[in-house]
Amino acid sequence: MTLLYFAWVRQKVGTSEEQIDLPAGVVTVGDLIAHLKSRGGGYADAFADPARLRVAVDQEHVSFDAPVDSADEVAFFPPVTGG
Amino acid sequence: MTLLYFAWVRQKVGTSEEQIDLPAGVVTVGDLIAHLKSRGGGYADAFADPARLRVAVDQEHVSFDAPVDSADEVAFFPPVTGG
Amino acid sequence: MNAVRIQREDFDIGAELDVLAGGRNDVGAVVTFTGHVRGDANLTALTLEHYPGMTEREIASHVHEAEQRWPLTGVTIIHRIGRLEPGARIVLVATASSHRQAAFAAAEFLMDYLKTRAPFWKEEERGGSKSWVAAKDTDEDAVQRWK
Amino acid sequence: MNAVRIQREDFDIGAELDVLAGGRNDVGAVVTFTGHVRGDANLTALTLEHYPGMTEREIASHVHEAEQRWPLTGVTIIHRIGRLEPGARIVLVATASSHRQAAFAAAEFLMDYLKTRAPFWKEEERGGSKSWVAAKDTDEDAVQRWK
Repeated sequence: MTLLYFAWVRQKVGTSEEQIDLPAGVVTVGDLIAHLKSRGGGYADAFADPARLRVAVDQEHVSFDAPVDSADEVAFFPPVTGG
Repeated sequence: MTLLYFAWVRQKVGTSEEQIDLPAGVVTVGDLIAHLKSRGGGYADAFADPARLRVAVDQEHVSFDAPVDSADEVAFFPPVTGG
Repeated sequence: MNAVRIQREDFDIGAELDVLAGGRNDVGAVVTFTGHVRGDANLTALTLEHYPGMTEREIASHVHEAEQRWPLTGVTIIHRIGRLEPGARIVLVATASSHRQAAFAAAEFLMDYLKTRAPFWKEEERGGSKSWVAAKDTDEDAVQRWK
Repeated sequence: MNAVRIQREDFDIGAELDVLAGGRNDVGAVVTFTGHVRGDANLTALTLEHYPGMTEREIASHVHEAEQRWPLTGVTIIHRIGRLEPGARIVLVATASSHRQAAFAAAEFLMDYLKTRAPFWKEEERGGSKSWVAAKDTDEDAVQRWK
């Protein structure tokens, strides 16, 4: 699975993209956030307050209870500010 | 006083502009319409149905009870269709 | 920074926007409305007539009213007169503001007033016959929402 | 006749409108919204980042929704990315329709969705310091009116 990070999420985790194998028990977006936060360091910082994050699974906006277990691409970012 | 006519009002009366001296007793727009209608011919036709007409006195939209007796310029035209 | 012009010639929207918003950094939003002659039902052309003097006055007073209602940095209105064929541009309303809602609202307000208060009249040609365009109730309904 | 582009380069509104409405006679109304970088509070520049792939997909889906809601003859959306200084154009939304209310409504709808759903992020530079722009509640309020 590909994880993508944008804006300050990218800056805090220190990379824009990485490949991971989902650990057992990670089913939803919320589970994945908890897993990433448990890595500590920049990840703990980036995922400290999930309410500040938005998530897309396979390029669709989703809520934290959406499944990720069969996703190809999960992206984490702040609320968008284009236009 | 200058009278101006636009669009089909102009075509029916046969002129775009004329000078008149207001007859005694013509005080309002409505009075002036009745006066012009009484001229007969194209005027009778143009002013036959006042509800189809709009009027500006000194370049301001007015209703038929507005005074014309001290006006410099009175214009008659159909509802506008610009834009 | 307002401009109101009644003219026979076509206009260049890019050039008008450069004048309205170019070289300044307080403009966040520019909205334009461009009206074109539609070619439906075998329309050959429209000929637009206006009331010189009153037109400019009427438009300027509505621009002034728009400025009272919304924070605008500039407005450009160009309305063509004369004979225009299908596809031709008829009218441009461009509004500039710091804020997008203000620019959108002012452009809609000005268009609704142009349609129902500015003294222009359209005569249609279809084949050889000519007829004056009737005012639309829907345009009058549209302008009533700003009361 | 829809076009969605994400690009670093500036755009030419007149040229875009020629593509959107030129050479056809079923277009009666064209509305454009152009967003510019405002230079308030000593802003030096904005840098725009986006999510390639998702951005185009998200915008295309909202263009599709706009077409379901209003009779449109075409839509052009251009959004710039990269570093932009005060005064620069950021975004263009242009909508064409037979009817002015449809063109206005669709342009506002698309702007509200671009502001709140399309994955772009702005980082501000003021002097030497950089910070990410926070999303505005007023933008979220604006998009809710289309539900």
